Amino acid sequence: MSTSAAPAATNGSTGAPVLSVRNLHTAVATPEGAFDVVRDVSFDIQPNEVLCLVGESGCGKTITALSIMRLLPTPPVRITSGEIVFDGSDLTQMPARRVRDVRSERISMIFQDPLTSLDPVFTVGQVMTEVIRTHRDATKAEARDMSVDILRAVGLPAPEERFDSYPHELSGGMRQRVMIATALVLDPEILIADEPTTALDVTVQAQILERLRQEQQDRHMSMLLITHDLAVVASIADRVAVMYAGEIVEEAPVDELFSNPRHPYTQGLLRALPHASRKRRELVPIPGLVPPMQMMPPGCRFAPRCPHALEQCWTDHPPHAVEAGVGFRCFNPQPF
Amino acid sequence: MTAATEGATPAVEARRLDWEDRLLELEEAQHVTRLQRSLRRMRHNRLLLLGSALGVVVLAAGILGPWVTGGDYVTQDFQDIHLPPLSDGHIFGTDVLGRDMAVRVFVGIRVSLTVAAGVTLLALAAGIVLGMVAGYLRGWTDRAIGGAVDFIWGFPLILLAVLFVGGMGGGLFPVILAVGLVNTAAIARVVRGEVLTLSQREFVEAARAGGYSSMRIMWRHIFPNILAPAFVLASYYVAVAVIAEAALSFIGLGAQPPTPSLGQMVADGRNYLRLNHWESTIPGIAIVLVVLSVSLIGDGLRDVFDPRLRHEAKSVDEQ
Amino acid sequence: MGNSWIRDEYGPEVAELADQYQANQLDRRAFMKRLGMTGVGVAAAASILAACGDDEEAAPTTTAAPAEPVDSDEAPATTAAPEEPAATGPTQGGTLREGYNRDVSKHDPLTTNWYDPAFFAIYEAILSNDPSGADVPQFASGFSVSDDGLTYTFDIPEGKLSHSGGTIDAEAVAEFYRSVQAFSFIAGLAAPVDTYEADGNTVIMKMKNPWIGALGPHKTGYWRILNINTWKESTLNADGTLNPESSYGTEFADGTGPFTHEEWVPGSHVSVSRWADYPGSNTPFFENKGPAYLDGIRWTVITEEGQRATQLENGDIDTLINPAHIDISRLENNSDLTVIRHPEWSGFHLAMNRDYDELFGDVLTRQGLSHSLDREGMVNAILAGNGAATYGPFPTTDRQYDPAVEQFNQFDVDLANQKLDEAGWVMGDDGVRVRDGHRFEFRYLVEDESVQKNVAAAVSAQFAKVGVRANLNVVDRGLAFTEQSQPGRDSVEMSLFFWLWPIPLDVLILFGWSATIPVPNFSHAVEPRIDDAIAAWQQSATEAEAQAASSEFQLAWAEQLPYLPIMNQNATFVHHNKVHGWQPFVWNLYPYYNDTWIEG
Amino acid sequence: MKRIAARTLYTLIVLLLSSIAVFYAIRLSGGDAVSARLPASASYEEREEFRELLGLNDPVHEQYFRYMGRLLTFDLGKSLTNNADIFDMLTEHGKNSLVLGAAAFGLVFVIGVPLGILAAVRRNSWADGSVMTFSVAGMAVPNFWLALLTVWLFASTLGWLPSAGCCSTKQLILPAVVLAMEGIALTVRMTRSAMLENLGQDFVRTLRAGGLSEASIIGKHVLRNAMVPIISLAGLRIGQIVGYALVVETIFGWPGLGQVLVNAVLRRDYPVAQFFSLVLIAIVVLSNWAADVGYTVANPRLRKA
Repeated sequence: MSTSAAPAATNGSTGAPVLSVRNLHTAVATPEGAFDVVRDVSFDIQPNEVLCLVGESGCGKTITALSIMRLLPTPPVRITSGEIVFDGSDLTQMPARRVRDVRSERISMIFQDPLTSLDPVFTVGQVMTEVIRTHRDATKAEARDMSVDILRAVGLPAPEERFDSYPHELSGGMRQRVMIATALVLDPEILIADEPTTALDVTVQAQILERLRQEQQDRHMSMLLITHDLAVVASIADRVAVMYAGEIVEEAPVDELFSNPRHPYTQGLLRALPHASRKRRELVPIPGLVPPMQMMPPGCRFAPRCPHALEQCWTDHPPHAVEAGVGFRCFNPQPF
Repeated sequence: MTAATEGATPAVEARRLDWEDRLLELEEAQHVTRLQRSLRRMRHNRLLLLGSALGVVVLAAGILGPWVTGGDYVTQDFQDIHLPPLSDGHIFGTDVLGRDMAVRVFVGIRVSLTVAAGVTLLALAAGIVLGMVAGYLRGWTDRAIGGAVDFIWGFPLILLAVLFVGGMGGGLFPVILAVGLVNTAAIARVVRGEVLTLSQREFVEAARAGGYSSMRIMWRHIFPNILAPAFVLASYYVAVAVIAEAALSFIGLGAQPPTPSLGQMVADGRNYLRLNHWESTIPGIAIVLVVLSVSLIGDGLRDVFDPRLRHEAKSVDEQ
Repeated sequence: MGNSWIRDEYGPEVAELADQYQANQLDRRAFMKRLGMTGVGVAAAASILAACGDDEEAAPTTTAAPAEPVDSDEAPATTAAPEEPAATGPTQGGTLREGYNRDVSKHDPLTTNWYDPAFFAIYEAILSNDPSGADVPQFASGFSVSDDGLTYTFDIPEGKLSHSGGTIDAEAVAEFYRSVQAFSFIAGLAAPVDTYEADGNTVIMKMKNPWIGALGPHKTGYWRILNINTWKESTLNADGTLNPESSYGTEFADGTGPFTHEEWVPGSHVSVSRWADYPGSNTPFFENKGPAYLDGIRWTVITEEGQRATQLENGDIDTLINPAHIDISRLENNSDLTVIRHPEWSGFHLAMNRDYDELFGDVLTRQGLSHSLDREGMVNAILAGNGAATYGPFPTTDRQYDPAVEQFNQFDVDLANQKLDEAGWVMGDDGVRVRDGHRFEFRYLVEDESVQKNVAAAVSAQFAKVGVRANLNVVDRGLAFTEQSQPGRDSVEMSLFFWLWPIPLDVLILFGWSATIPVPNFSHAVEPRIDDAIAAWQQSATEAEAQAASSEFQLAWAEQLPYLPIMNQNATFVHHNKVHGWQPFVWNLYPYYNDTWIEG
Repeated sequence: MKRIAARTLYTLIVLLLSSIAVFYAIRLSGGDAVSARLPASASYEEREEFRELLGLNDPVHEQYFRYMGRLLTFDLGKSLTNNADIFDMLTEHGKNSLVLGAAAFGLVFVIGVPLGILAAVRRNSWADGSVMTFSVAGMAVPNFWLALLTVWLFASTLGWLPSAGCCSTKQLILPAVVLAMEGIALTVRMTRSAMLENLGQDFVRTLRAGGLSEASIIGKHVLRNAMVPIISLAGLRIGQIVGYALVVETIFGWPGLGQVLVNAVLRRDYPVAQFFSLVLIAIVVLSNWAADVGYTVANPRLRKA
């Protein structure tokens, strides 16, 4: 089996994917040399689908998303190989000007921390208007109407007033709604949401997630949701890709993943979940640490922490295997 | 880490143990003290290296120069006036009275450094005390000290010095006082801020809860922690002192002749710019070198020690 | 060389010597020695010497050729490029931009501290010196002296007005002079004058005693005629005391000269503009008898020495009074410019406060200090040769200069040490002499000006070589006066005094007189020989008496040393060649501007 | 409102304290302008009489209250040296200083900000290197020496510009550039680091994700954010320019407030020295206040604070 195998067709949809990531490698340059922070990542996003990218912090989820948006902090981080096919063209090869036309207009992204992610010295409306007028031939009044409509749509109270507010005048949840509104105002085909609820109060988190799910369905949009929270995944995803140390270790429809995880890491994650049936919601942590970039194991990257590691796991890199519509990288999958 | 070992083969177990050892080694290699980290950053900071090299040259000129040349800056020779540099026996030439420029420049550098040292010691001592008192006592004391410090800090340095020197008569002492006062304000501001931050920190809270006296907390817990930022800031303001002394001596308010001050030598030499520009340019270059060395060192230390700028310093290293 | 009068008076032998001296073939001492061999007396020799210093004196014609200054033995020959006759006649208009090396002063002759060149444009004196130094009428149309020397009569023309339109008749002039006697701080310069009275169209000046120097002060800036009515209105309080808040001389001035006061900004500039109603001048050597050619004049204060020459070369100014010494030779090589030098115009003297008698009380000590000074070296180094060493109070160019002073005060470090040893000063371990428990160390005050600072630094370094420590203290000019002028030991121990005057005896008396302690006798010195010489001079009715008193004054000064003489510096005037009729003469402090015009 | 009131009160206290400090400082070393006003030959008694007349022999605090009393009625008094009306001096010299100061201040921002942006955007390029080298040099070269060198080069050697004087545009160039140099050097550094700091902020990524052009992101959004610290330090720049004007105006013979003040301090012309010191202090205090307002305007987070 080759490591560059295409991901399995893992859901019922037979249509062409809206976005297709193939063998993406993204590296960071350090004084000690260049290291892959995203390694050989491939996945498809189907129309009208929510794909969740799950993993611990630092596993490469955000870098993957930023690679798609071509928003990597270059230098030191840059794409070294692979392609990201969107609407027939490879985003990695696209000139910067054309990438700008794609952003927001066709692929939007919202970020984790709504406080620092909004320009503090411009009003909500000023930024939204500028985004609209960059892509559309609209008058200021039209842009204002569009903005107010979408602000209302994402559930922001008194949108006319908020239009002229500065970010610091809004609460965290309101700010995140503003960010969602700005991302959706041009009706993109794909929305990438990078941990959109992490920085918010628990009560607000649910509202925001509900809103995102709603919008995704209403607009027939695809969504790439990045999270480290399996509860979020459970509530919103159609399909899930689990990342570990820069690689996708398992990819499956959400129900399949929760009921029958193949990869020991996925299993570990699920065991770590607080379970309603358990008395004290006790967590079972995954022992060990993610290996540092300088010391990636030559074989399976999870081997040092894996309870089922074989001799082979320490020497060979496991390829992407597909079994019953579920893709995974493991020589020794165990039943859950 | 033992949880993962159930049911593993001995070969796998051996690999795991080996792996863990290597991880520990790496971690140890990466574990360095704060001081080592700072030193490493220092080595990587080219400006700091350049400044230090320059500083050694300047110090040597100011300390060894007068000693080697005998330091007689008064003797004049009316036969050999306005000699250009590299003349017989006068590597920097002579001035209008036939005095040796090299000796005068070296002694001038010494004067500059002496003033800078006086200013810095004064500013450090007074700035730390005022800043600590204001930051710790708060309330009216803080408001009074803070107001005074703000007032002096916003005051144009040269104007203050002109008033001071005008009031006390010429000489280096009022220059040291005036410049020292402004630098005191600069240091007191920062120290006060640091003290306010430190007062909220757990270890101070803990000490306070433990019933230690204010004096003891200030001395044992707060004082050691503000030394580094105060010193970094003071080194930064040394350049200000050097330039201010030179400027005041230039307009005749600093050192009294025949004591050579670099600013005064630039002023004296300006009348002969077209005849023998070295009489003005050499002391001018000396001022620039002194300022450059102290400001590069000051900048460098700030890059290395100031946490707010660490991010930038680090990413510069990565390039 | 046109020393025809010397030939007439003393014969061809002397005239030839004079020619050789002027051609720089003889130095002054050799010249004086040979003059002595021809049987010419000391006083006559001095007047010949003075005459050689100035072609105008030698050839007293009324042509307005620029003065060719004297060559002293130290001063190099000065060259004044001959002024090309202009292709066309004088043209009307334009503003003359003149650079001036000192600050400008308040335009009130009676209360000013010093007078700047604008005084020569705004005001007229009753008389002036012509290019030969002779007294000629200026505001007056003529004058005469009675045979007993007790009465001077000045003819005042009818119909003279001041700038404000006030009538300036004989009574107004007499009243002005009486006001000088009453209010001028410097009235003592003309102490032998008793009264001024008007008599018809004349002003009668009565003397207390016959005095050869009587006209001198009347030609200076302090006696320049103004409209005394407007002055009193502005300057006097109801009770007749001075009102220090007067705006006379600051906001307005009311003289009779060809220009009117326009603006005065101390530290920056002064400007005047043409007085269209100027009735004309009686001064014989002025060619232009009517209103001035220039629209106005602006004097810019350029205290930065190095900038003066540059501004003239760059065309930012048209004329310049006193460039830096170092720049003079460069300016002389510039074919667009003409340099005029007047020798030994002003001088440096060292005041020693005699109330510190433990330091300066005995004459041996003062002489010892004096012998330590290499005056010629300082002239060459600091003045770039533009001056002369002095061994007595006078410049060598003065008509009454007595070369006998040169037997004193010569540079001789061994002699200096010997005299100080004799005076009881014992060299200490640290190189500073001590006597009776007093270290020979003191404060030495100097004005904040670059040449004076150089002189002071040079002097203190030379004192150090003979075991005397003079600690320099540089202060502003005004403050220097305060520190010098306190009574007794409230004044500073030693100060460098810079003397700006081209006619020494008239004024020097004030500095050595026991009657003027503490101001301006900054040395607080009581020297009976000097006092006697001053008394004799103020009583002298003839040239011979005056010369005798003057010689005694000089010799007493050189020997007793109320001040240490150091050196005199030349005055230098430079003009762009497009400026015509701008002629500073050695006898007048500044040029007159009646004839000045700008080409093109 | 409360903030403005507190700020005004603070400003008044600062000015009051300054007036006392200045009043005493100038009189500390003794000596006065009387010597400059009277001829050298004036007697000791005449000097004393004159001092008495001007009230200079009264206790300093009496002189202070009398002076402040007059100041409150806008009676600025007259110069001891030349009897000039101080109000006239203020208008005349103030105008000159304003021209020079505004020119220098303008240069600081017109040159400093774009160079700082260039250095930040082209970080670590040769352009960044040369701009930063220029900035380090600009801070190390004392302005009085720079003044001499520029005069030597541009006036004496090349003859392109006048070496001194007032008030043509050509005469303005050298003093304005010299006065601005240190400010330019500092502004370049500050602009660069403020730009870099803001370029690394999260909101820049959001704007890029919105598809905005780099020109708009850097030229509009990042710059506007970076202006906040730059403006807040502009007030200090003014203070510095005011201070250095004392030296630069003296060297270039520019008849501004600084030159008047230096001369007055040296001459012990009390009324002029104390009034013009107060004027300069007021300028500094007010510019700090203006910078504070500017900071508030540029930074919406503070607007309603």
